This record gives sequence, C-alpha cells and structure tokens, in this order.
Amino acid sequence: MAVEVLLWCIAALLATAILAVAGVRRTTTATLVYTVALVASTAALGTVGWVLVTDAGLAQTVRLPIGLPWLGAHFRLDPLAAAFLTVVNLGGATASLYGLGDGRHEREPGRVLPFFPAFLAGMNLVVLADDAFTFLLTWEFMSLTSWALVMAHHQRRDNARAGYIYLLMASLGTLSLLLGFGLLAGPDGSYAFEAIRNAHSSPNTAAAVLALTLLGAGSKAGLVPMHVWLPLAHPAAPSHVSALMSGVMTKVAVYGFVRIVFDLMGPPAWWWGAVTLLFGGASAVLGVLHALMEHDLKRLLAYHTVENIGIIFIGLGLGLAFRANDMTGPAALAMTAALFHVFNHSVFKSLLFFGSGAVLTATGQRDMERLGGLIHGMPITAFAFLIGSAAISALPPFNGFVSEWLTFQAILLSPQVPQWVLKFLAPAIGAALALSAALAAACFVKAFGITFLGRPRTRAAQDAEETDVFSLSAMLVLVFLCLVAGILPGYFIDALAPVVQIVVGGHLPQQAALSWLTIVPIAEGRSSYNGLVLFVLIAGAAMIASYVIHRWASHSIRRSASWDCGFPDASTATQYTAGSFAQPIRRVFGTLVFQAREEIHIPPPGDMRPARMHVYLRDRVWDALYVPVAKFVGVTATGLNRVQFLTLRGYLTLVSGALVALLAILALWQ
Amino acid sequence: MAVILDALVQFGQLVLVLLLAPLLTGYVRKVKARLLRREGPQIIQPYRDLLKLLRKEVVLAENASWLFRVAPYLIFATTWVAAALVPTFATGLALSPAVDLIAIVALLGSARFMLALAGLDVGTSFGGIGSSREMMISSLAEPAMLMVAFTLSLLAGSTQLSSVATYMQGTAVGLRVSLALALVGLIMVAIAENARIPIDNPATHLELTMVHEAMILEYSGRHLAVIEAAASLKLLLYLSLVLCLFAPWGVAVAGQDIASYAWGLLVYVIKLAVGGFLLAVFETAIAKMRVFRVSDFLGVSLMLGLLAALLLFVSRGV
Amino acid sequence: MDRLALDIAHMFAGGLVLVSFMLLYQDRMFSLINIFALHAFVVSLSVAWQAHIQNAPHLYITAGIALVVKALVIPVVLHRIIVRLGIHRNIETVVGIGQIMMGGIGLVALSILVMLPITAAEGTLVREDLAFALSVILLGLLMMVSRRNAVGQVVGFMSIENGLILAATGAKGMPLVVEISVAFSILVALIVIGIFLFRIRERFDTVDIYALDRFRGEQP
Amino acid sequence: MTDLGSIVVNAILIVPAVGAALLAFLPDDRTTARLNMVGTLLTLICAIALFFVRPEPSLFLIVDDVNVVFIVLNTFVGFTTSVFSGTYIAHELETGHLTPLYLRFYHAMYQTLMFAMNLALLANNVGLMWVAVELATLTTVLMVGIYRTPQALEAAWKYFILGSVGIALALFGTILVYLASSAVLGEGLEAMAWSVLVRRASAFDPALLNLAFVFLLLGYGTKVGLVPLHAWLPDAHAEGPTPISAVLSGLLLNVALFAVLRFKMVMSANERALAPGPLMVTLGLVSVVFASFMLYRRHDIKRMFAYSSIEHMGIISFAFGMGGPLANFAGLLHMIMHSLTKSAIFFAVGHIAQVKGTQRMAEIRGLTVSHPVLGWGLVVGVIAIVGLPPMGIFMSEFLILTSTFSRQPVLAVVLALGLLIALGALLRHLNGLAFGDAHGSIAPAQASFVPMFTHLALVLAAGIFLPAPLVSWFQNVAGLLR
Repeated sequence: MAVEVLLWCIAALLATAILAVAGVRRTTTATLVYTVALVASTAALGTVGWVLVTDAGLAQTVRLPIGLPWLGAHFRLDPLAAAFLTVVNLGGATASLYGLGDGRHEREPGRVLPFFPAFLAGMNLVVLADDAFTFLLTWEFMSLTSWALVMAHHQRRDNARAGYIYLLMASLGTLSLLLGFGLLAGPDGSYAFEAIRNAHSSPNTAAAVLALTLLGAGSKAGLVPMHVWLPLAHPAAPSHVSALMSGVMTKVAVYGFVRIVFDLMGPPAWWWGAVTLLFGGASAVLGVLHALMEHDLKRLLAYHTVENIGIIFIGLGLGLAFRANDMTGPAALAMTAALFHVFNHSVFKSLLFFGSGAVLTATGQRDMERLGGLIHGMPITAFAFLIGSAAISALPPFNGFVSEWLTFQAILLSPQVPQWVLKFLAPAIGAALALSAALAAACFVKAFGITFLGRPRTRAAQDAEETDVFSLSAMLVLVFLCLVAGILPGYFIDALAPVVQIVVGGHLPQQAALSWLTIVPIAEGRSSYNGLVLFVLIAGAAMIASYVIHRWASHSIRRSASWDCGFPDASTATQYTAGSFAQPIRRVFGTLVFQAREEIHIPPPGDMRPARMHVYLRDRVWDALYVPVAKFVGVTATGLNRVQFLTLRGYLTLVSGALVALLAILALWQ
Repeated sequence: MAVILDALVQFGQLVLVLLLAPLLTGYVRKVKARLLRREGPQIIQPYRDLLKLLRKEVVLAENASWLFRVAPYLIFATTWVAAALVPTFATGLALSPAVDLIAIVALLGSARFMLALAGLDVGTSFGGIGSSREMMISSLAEPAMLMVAFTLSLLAGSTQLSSVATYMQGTAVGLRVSLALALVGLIMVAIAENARIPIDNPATHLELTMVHEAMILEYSGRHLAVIEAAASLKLLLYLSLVLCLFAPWGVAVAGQDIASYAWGLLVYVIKLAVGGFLLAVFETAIAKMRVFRVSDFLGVSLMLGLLAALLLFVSRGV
Repeated sequence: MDRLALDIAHMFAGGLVLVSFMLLYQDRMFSLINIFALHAFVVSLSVAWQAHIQNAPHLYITAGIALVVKALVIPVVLHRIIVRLGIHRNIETVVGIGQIMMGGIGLVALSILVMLPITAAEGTLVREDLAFALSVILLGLLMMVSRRNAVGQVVGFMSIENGLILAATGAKGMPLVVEISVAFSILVALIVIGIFLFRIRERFDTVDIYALDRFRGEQP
Repeated sequence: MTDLGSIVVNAILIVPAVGAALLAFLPDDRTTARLNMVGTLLTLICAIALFFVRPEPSLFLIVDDVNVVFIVLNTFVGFTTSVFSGTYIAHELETGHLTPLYLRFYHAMYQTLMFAMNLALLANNVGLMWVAVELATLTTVLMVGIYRTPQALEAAWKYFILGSVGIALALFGTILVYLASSAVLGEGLEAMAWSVLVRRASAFDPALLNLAFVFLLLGYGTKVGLVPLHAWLPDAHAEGPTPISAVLSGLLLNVALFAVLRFKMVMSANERALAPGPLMVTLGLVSVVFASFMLYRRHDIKRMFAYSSIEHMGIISFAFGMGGPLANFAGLLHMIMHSLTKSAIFFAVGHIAQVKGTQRMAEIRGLTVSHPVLGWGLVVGVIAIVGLPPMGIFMSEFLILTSTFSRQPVLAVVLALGLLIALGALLRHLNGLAFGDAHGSIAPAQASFVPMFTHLALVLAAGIFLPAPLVSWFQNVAGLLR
C-alpha cells in the first residue's frame, strides 16, 4: 500500500519533469514545478513517517514489469528504506519550498526545472529499489539528473569542468558497484536482492565486494580520497540543488553502502570495520581542514559534507566491527549514532546551503572575503545560519551534538573488541573525531563571523536585503528541526530502533519512556544525556541573569564608535578576513596537509604599492591519485593516435600481420 | 525524599559556584601579587568590579548587532550551567544525569563559540585576532580534553562525572601511568582554556599576544561584567573538575547526612585554596610563550591524552 | 582418379606459387604486368585442368574468363595507364628483395604447416591445392604490403584473387561461387583501374599513394 | 501461406532493386528523395510483414529467428535514414556540394546498398551472403568517394583496398567451409546452406573449420571494423555523406557482424573445433581499449563517433565471445541499441555540421544555447552511447559486465576501464560541443528532427521496458548462439 503511494508520488515528479520540458518558455512553470515537487515530497514524507510510526505496510514489495524483462523492477519498503526516504523527502520538500521563493531568481530556468523533480524521483527510486538492476539504473539516473543541474550554469568554465569530473567519478562509482553486484549475483544473474541475501559468498568475494562498494558508494558519498569531485560539483549547482546534493544525495550513497554491506553481504569480518573506520577518520579530518582553508562559502559547506560523511562512516565502521564480534548492543549504538547523524546532517546541511543561497541571491557573492555585516541586512537568515552553524559544530543543545555524542559513546565501548588492530585504531579515530568537531567549530566561527558579522566589505554586502518568505520559511522549518532533534533525541532514537534491528539484529533500549526524556544508550550509571533539561537550564539561567540585571542594575545603552583599543580604523580592510582568520590553523596543519606556502611581497620603502601575500595550497590526494591517471591516459592517447596517420601500406601490414599471427596461433594450437 | 535532597544539593551548588567563582579569581590574583612581593588588591576586589560594572551604562559600537548583545548572557548561562553540573562537594546532583564529561566539554565549546562570534561582530582587527587565536587554541585543547575524558571513562567505565568520582574514591584505582598522563594533560588544557600564563595573560591589554581580552575588547558595562563572571566561573569549573576527577576525597555521596555534606563543603574549599595557590605559583614561575608555540604546548597535551587512552585500550579487555 | 592427373594439378598449383614469387621481386612496371599476365595464364590452365579431371564443364568458362580478362585485357589496360601516367620509372619495393623472399618462403611454410592437420581422407588433391592457394594469397598480401605504388598493389590484389580461384576450383563441385568470384574479381580490377586510377590522376599527377598520404584527416 | 511469405521475402529484395534502377534513370532530382523514402518505406512494410508470414527456407533465402529482427531493424533504419537524407541532401544541393547528376547516382546507390544488405541478411547460402556483402562494400565505397575531395577519394581508396582484401579473405574462408561441409553433405547447394550447416556441423572436419573461421573472422571482421582491421572505418565515416555514415555505423557493421555470428554458430555446433569465443573476446577487448583511447585526440566530430562505433563493435563481439544466455542476450540487445543510437547521433551530427559549416569540433561550441533541440538531441545521444541509464545501452552493458565479472573478473575489469575511458573522452568533447557560450553560426537548422528523436525514444523505451515478444526472440536466439 505505502509503496504504491510512494511510487505514485514519484510518477507525479517524473510527469512534472516532462511537463517542465514542454513549458520551459512559460514563466509560471517554476511555480508549478516547485509546488508539485513540494506536494509530492510532503505526501511521500507523510506516508513514510506514518509507516515508521505504525509499522504498517512494512517489508511489502511491488514488482513492476519494467527494467530487466525476466526480472522486472522490484520495489520494497523496509524500515531501512523508510528511514532514508524520510531524509530524502524531507530534503526534497524543504528544497522545493525554498525553490518556490529563490527559484524566481534563476537565470536559466530551462536548465533547472525539468531536472529538479527528476532528481528527486531518482533519489526516491534508489532507496526503494529491491533488485540490482533497478538500483543501479536509478542510481545512475540520479547522478545524471544532478549532473544536468550542475551544468545549469555551464557558461562558467569551472562549472563545466566540475560537471565533467562529477559525471566521470559518478560513472566510475556506478561501474564499480555494477561489478560488485555482478559478484553478488553470480554468473546466472540472480539480481533480486532477496536472492542475493540468501546466497552466501566466499570471504574473498566478500572482500572484493566490500572494496568495490567502498569505491562505488564512497565516491558518491565523497569519502576521501574519492571526494575530489564533491567540492567542485556541489557548489556549482543552484543553491537548493546544492542542498539536495550535499544533504540528501550523499545520504543515498550511505544508504547504498548500508544496504549492500550490512544487508546483502551477510555476516561481516572484523577488518571490514577497520577499513571503514580508516576511510571515515581520514574523511572527517581532511574534510574539515580543507573547509578551513576555503573562503568560497558554498565550497566550504561542501567540504564539510566530506567531514560529516566521514563521521557517519566512523559510526558504520564501528557498527561493522562490533557486529563482526557479535556485540549486538554496541553495534546497535554505533549504527544508531550513524543513522541519526545521517538525519541530522541532512537537516543542518540543507539549512546552511539555503542560507548561503539566500546570501548568494542577495549579494551575488559566494566569496566570503567580499561579504560581511549581512546580519544587519538579513537578520532572519543570519539567525537561521547561526543555528545551523552551531548544530554542525556539534554544540549542545542542538542535534549535531547528540549524534556525535552517541558516536563517542560507541568508541568508548571499542576496547571490548578482541582484535588488537581495532584496539589501537579506536582511540586514534576518537581523537580524529574530537579534532574534527573542534575544527568544525572554528570553521563555522569563520564562516558565520566573516560572512554575517563585522562590517560589510563590498557595496553588494552593504545593500543586501532579507530574502523572500518562502526561503525563510524553508530555513525556519529546518531550524526548528535542529532544535527538536537536539532536545528530544529520545523519540528519534526510538524511531530508528526498527532500522537498527534489521541492520545489526538488535536495538537500543526504549528511550522516550525514561524519566525527563533522558537518553541512556547503555546504562544509567555509564552515560546519559538530556538535551531538554540542558536547554531549559541554559534558557532559564540566561533569562534570570538578564532579568535580574535589567531589573536591578543598569539597562541604559549608548551607541558610539567602536573602541578598538583606541585605534579605530574606518577602512573595512582592517577587519580580519577569512584567510587571516584561518592563518593560525594553517600554520599548525597547513604544511603537513596542504604543503602550504606563503609568499609575501613587500615593496621597498618609498614604493607606494601595497604589500601582497599569496598562499599556495595543494590537494595532495589530487596530486597523488588523479594527476597521474590523467597523465597516463593523455600519454597513451597521444601515443596510440599515431595509428591514425599510417600509410595504406601500414594498414595492410596490420591486416596481414593479424592474419599471419592468427594462422601461427592456429598452427601452434593444433 | 532523596529526590528533594538531590534537588536541594543541586540548587545549593548553583548558588555556591556563582558566589565562589569571583572569590577564587581574587584569591589567585592576591597570591600572585604576594609572590611578586606586591600588596595586590583585596580578595573580594572582583565582587566590587562586577557590581561597579553592572551599574555602569553600556557603550555599544554603532555596528554591533543583536548577537553582540545577546552573546554575554548566553555565555554566562552556559558556563554557569556547566559549572553547576560538576560535582564539587557532593555527588548525586539532581541534574547530573543530564550531562556527562563530554557534554560539559561541549557546553564550554558552545560558550566559546558565542564568545568568538561576539569578538568578530564589531569588525575590529583586535576582535579578529582574539577569535581566530581562541579557535586555534580550542581546536587543539578540546580534543586533548576529550582524550582525558576517554581515559577516565575507560577506567571508570563511565563518562558520568559522579560515577567517575565515586570510582576514583574507591581503592580499586591504584596508581596508574595513564592517570598521571591524563592529569598532566588536563591541567595543561585547563591552563590554556582559562587564558592563563603561559598561553595568555589575563592581566594585559594592548599586547599583540592577548587572546581572551582581545575578544571582549568592545564590551563594557553590564555585558563586560557578565562575561567576567563567566570567565571566573570557568576557572572555578576547571579547578573543581580537576579536583572532582583526580582528588575526589571527602566528596559527600548522595544520601549521606548533613554533617558529611558540610564536611564535603569544607574539604572542597580547602582543595580550591590549594589548587588556586598551585596555579598562582605556576603562573609566576614561568613566562608567557609566543602564540605560535601554543600549538606545540597543546599538541603535547593532546599526545599525553591519546597516549593515556591508548595505554588503557591496550591494557583492558586482554 | 589416377596419380598423373593429380600430379599435373599440383604442377600447375606449384607453378602458380612460383610465379607469385616472381611477381614479388619484379621492380619494373612492364615486367611486373607481364608476369601478372603469366600468373593469370597459369591460373586459367590449372582451372581448365581441374575442369577436365573433375569433368565439370562450367569450370572451362571460368578458365576462359580468367584467360581473356586477366591474362590479356587487364595487362593491356594497365600498360595503357602506365604509359598515360608516364610512370615507367622503377618502382622501388619498400624492403630489399632478400627480406621479401625470406618472408615469402616463411609464409609458404606457414601455409603448409597450417594445412597439415586437415584429414587426408578428403583426397590428397584438396589439401595440397589449398596449401598452394593459401601461399599464393599470403604472397599476394606480402606484395601489397611491400609496394608503394597503386598499380603494384592492384596487381598484388589480383594475384590474391587468382589464389582464391585456385582454391575455389580445387574444391570439388563448388556451385556458382566460382563464376561469381571470377566476375567479382574482374569487376574489382575494372573498378580499380577505371574509377580510381582515373580519378586519382585527375586529382594528382601520380598514382603514388604517398601523394594520398598527405591528405590524412585530422591534421590538428 | 508459404507462397505469400516467399512473395514478401522477394519483395524485400525486389523493391530496392527496382528502386535503384528507377532512381538511376529518373532525371528529376526533386522527387527522387521522396521516391527514395517511398522505396525504403515499402521495404520496411514488407519486412514487418515477415513477423506474420514466414516462408519455408529455400536453398538461397531463409527467414529464421536469427535474422528476422535484423531485417526489420535494417529496413527501419534504412527508412528513417532516407527521411533524414532527404533534408540533408536538399541542403547539399543548395550549397552545391553535390550536382544533380551525382544526386541521382547517390539515390540509386542508396537503394542498391539496401538491396545488398537485405540480401546478406536473408541469404541462406554462404556464397550468396558473400556476394551480398561484397556488393554492399562496393556501393559504400562509391558513396564515400562521392564528394570527390582529395580526402574523400583517399578515404574511399583506403576503404576499397582494405575492404577488398577483407572480402578476399572471407571468400577463402567460405571456400574452406564448403570443403568441410561437402565432405559430409556431398557436393552441391546443400553444402552451403545455413540451415543444413548448423544442423550437421558436428560431423565436419574441425581443422578445416578452424582455418575457415580464422579467415572469416578476419575477412568479415574487417567490415565490422575490429582493431587492427579498422583503419578504413573512421575516414570512410568522416568523409562520406552523413546519411551514409549513419547507414555504415548503424547497419553495415551489423550485417558484417551478423555474418560472423552465423559462422560462430556453425563453429560452436562442432565441439571438436576450437572455441570461437577467445578469438572474438580478444579482438573485442583490443578494439574497445584502442578505440577508447583514440577518442581523446579527435578533432573531427564524425571521425570521433566512427571510433565510438569501433568501440561498440568491440563490446558486441566481446559479449558474443563470452557467450552464455546473458551475454548473448546483451550482445543482441547491444547491436540493436547501438545501431539506433549511433544513427540518431549521426543525424544530429549531420545537421550540426551543415549548420555550423564545419566538422571540426574546435569550431562547434555551445549548441544547447544556439540550437537547443539539436544540442540536447546530441546530448541525449551521447549519454545513450556512453551507456548511461535510462537508455537501452545501459541494460546491455550491465548484463555484459555483471555476467562476465563472476566468470572472468580480469576481462570484465579491462572492459569496464575501457568503457570508462571512452566515457571520459566523449563527455569531454560533449562539454565543448554542447555547453559553454555559443560559437559560430546560430542560424536555425532546417532539419527533420523526427528520425533522430524517433530513434532516441525507441532507445529510451528499450532501456525501461522491453516488449515480451522481443525478449523471447532474444532469449531464443541467445540460446541458439550458445
């Protein structure tokens, strides 16, 4: 039943896409498309939510007579799919709402409107798919539509390049997933997930499949070192699409990983966890360090996606490690942490991208160095962005903290695993996680402070005005969710219980029933957290303080020029810029991670030219992995290209050579 | 009954920390002054300052935003709550299940987040310096702190402060290398987080090495007062954290009689005095270091924490 | 059939291979064409003999066509063309005669080697015939490879066709394909000479394919 | 019933033949294009009729499961191409690239080509098939050279020489097959009929069969364009008129491959002969990898897509070489999808080249801006040809890779890398062609988009939903191919 409803929503989306192609010329098309998308996503969200709450219509399958003829297209809705569908459609609904407002400023509606609903439909289909072919088809369809959206503003050279690299990496991922499914399905091609689940594969096969899945799903999710396309492609798209790509599509990739590794591949080996942990830790730290060095607002957010995906994969890796040792409770904790972080990240990442989109629309700028002081022009956007920043920096009482807290708790359980590698790995990963959390806070002080605070650095920033009501409402909905998920995490954890149940065969104890909605992952005496109490306490304390002070102490205010230690400077150039803000951290990590070089040109005395400083950063992953491959292809292509210019005799020589060779082979074979 | 008692204790602590914090600050200043053969201000000077500031009007920069005015109260509230949830003279606070060690670290992180933003708000170069350096320091101090937390929670099998405290009270602990490492690490973090020498000098202005003072440069009047209060609360918090984790002797356990609570209170004050004295001695003994050496300093503490955790990870469950 | 008939057939086939070798090392246009005429003549003889021993009269037609067209008409036309294009000059083969001969012998050896495993039950005739035919074809290929000159290549190609005819007639009672193949080989030759050399000359004043090689596509 | 069937079959051959004769002698050059269309349309109708009436196989012609869909595909693409060719040729006349005389010649040759290819597909006699392929070669040679530019002549000459050599090898192979069969079946037409050969192949002399297959593979493989026999293909595509490029890529390669398949069936029917699989797999892989790399340094748009055709022929022969129900199914599907997609792409490319007045990709930019329909058509075509869903080629490549990987992981990985490299090249060129700021003439193209979008729609539909009868046919043939 529920599946049918979802499929109908998807059909509506696809139909809208086709209609949009027809109505590209008309101006009302945008409103139509986004309205339909909003309605469809909301309907799907409602359905899924209803399913999750009342376990009705779960694990029911639908088979459509399309796709592989003898197989058909299988669709199935189990708790795992439901959970991810929630994320997808929540993102879709808010993005459509945002699009209703912000989409009006789109320069190239014709290149956005047809693909936006198709993209939504694609993501829904991936999560619903229940056989390898449908999964891969929709997976690549998702990539394709998002590629089209990335290419929407194709006149900018780097956008075109971004789209190219993106589609290339996406196809690499799809191909590796395809090969992985080939292994799972076996030579006679039993592609249905049901069949794959029941078939048991040898350890070597499993290892290969894990590697291929990490490559395939990881490249889409943006795991280091497959992340290179992400910070190029995500910012290139229109903002609400960036939000979808960063906040939702990466989660679909995570879904792919969970579906294959936890559900289809059968019992894991402990080292799967180790490998996944390594990838996760690397992504977490490198992602946030890259973000710190970035001063393009949207690209900074994209790099943070890499970081958060890393955190999610740390949770997944722990889950694998625990499950391999039949430690159901810890495994459940780790998985809950990961899945909860999936939800949280989708919420605040969408929020942040909406905010950056509003800034982009208001000022036409993505470069933080040319912004500043926007909090005066666009206070509500600033407030929303602030909440988002706090949430992504894992600050209580917001939602980001809860999931990271759960992850920490899971790490703290890892000394119980017998394998030495994991014993050594776990605390290191914990340090990495802590480091990335702290750096994320630093990064978002930078992002928010430079963009919204201080004095405007350009005219555009000066006259920035608050964005429209649709965009604002989209943001505020997400702000609300950040807070709710932060102070009432118990309900979310309970909602995740059935998902975790099917993934690791166990789940956390019921949380919502506990006194004062405290969450207790393992035991009362061990660890507990209560966002609600914390929130009430802080709010209360703040109010009391302010009330007491304003009641009995002074409440008078005088405005005057800023003091600045007695040296106020009118020029806004004296403010700290994004680059200078990150400079101390660059000093600490830069040389190691980025081979950072600083060149300072100070003109001789009497020369009036300003002193200049250039900072050069290199992405070592890019240099080490991708440049050589590109080189190889180029060189080989050039070398082989000579064959195009042989003389006719040369070609004849080739032919007769082939003939003689085959005859010789034949002679030897007989 | 027990619940009521816990609630009472909790409330008592809320008030206690608030009252005690400025005193500690003043005491440390006094001791430092004495060590430098100066007379120094009276111990209760901080209270006077606070009251004075509260009565003065606020001079606000033109382009200060609403955030600039909201931040002090949030900072104060967060720090206060955090301080109130650390067991000082008695465990089993009513609200102690609400947060654990990790959460307290994160709470202080929230306070710092707001403070750093406030530093950037007016758009002066000093504010920028302050926030940027503060975030750099914290980005290393926080992981170190968490590593310490890991070590302890691995030992005690819990991140819950009261449980850790009770565990450390027990004799099962014995003397452990990792504990010593963790203690050193925690102290280094505490020094860094409270902007003490050698990281930062709370008593200076107009010095390019200042961090904390640079951030709050634009604040005045009641805002400044609130922030100062928050700062001294933070100092108290860290001291009592060290005490509660590494020297939890005499802390009253939940459900004991009034006498033990009184005893616990007395012991706590004494411990604070000793701790403050040691801090003062330390601060006078060494010189301030360059900002870019700070990373090394904190890197050491991070390594210590990690080492401690690793030792435990390896020694456990084998 | 009696040994003698077979031996004569072999004699013709072997002779054809010999003539192919002669073709290989001709480096003068006229002599090349004359030798080719000889080649065609030998083919027609062997076809006729096959017709005789297989008493398959339709093969006589094949022989006749081969004789008339390939041994007489085409050589004459080629003479004309060469004269008209004024390329009596030596056509240098690409590599030295010695290597070509070596290669040719190697190819013959290879073709025999390949034919060995075929069951002799078929009657010895076919197997040897095939071996010879295959060597003629391979030698023709070698010739095409070793010549720079369009006429040379066409001649090489036509020697390949001769080898095919040899094989086809060697196959007992192969219906209608012989005629078709002959017709096609002639058509091929005609098209070669008629259309291409004509047009090529119309475009450039030489039949040397180097002139064509200037016109690779894809000059960047 | 059967007589009706034989009438239909003969019609498929006679209509183009008559059409060729007519078009050769009709002077008026305005109606000839339409006449051409009518002829191909009639052929198409007859071909479709084959689904309903199927004649008994004679010794010369046969309609069996293996070739019926190929005939329909052949006539269908022939028809759509003739529609496209109408507008294309009209433009060529305006710009004076072709004179009416050559136009007449062109149309006659077009019908002849149709005739030859249908004959090759219908032939039940190896000799007859050889003749047909030969005829097809000659006609295409003439059409490639039709512009008479030095490049065109050179391409035609190259094509002619290589093609004839190939065809000679094929003839030798055919003779060997006959020898092998006549030993068992006795002399006469029987020994050259498919229907008989496949049934009795198990008794043939394996050594002869092996030798024959080597020659046939190389001979017909030259027409398929397998590396290293491919040299004629890119230039022939690049220099000839675009409709011919479309027919070459879409149909002629298929026909040649079809011949190879027929012989593969004979081979695999005899288990003592060497398995044809490895040879085809090797040639296929070499072609895929080589062509993929060649795609990068292309400057001429038509030549680039010609190389992509080589790549796809490689994929197909790889699939058939692997064998097995899945791979064979995929191979057949891929053949059809490729000919539809590639001809659609050539339709687009033809119009683009006419609008922009050049085939050099460096001078074609931002098509989606200047000519949205044309540009997006090209984008969709390229997306389909590189095997991205939801187009049909994705399905076949999915089946090939998955079914191969569990049997021969290394081969599958090599193939996958080849596909990826090709995708990289094509997308890079596509970025330049379709996106960025418009460059060159932005005059609207007077073109018939119907053929292009019909093909693309079919490919899309096939990628999502394959009708049951087609599927059963595929599976049936896949079974026959082993």
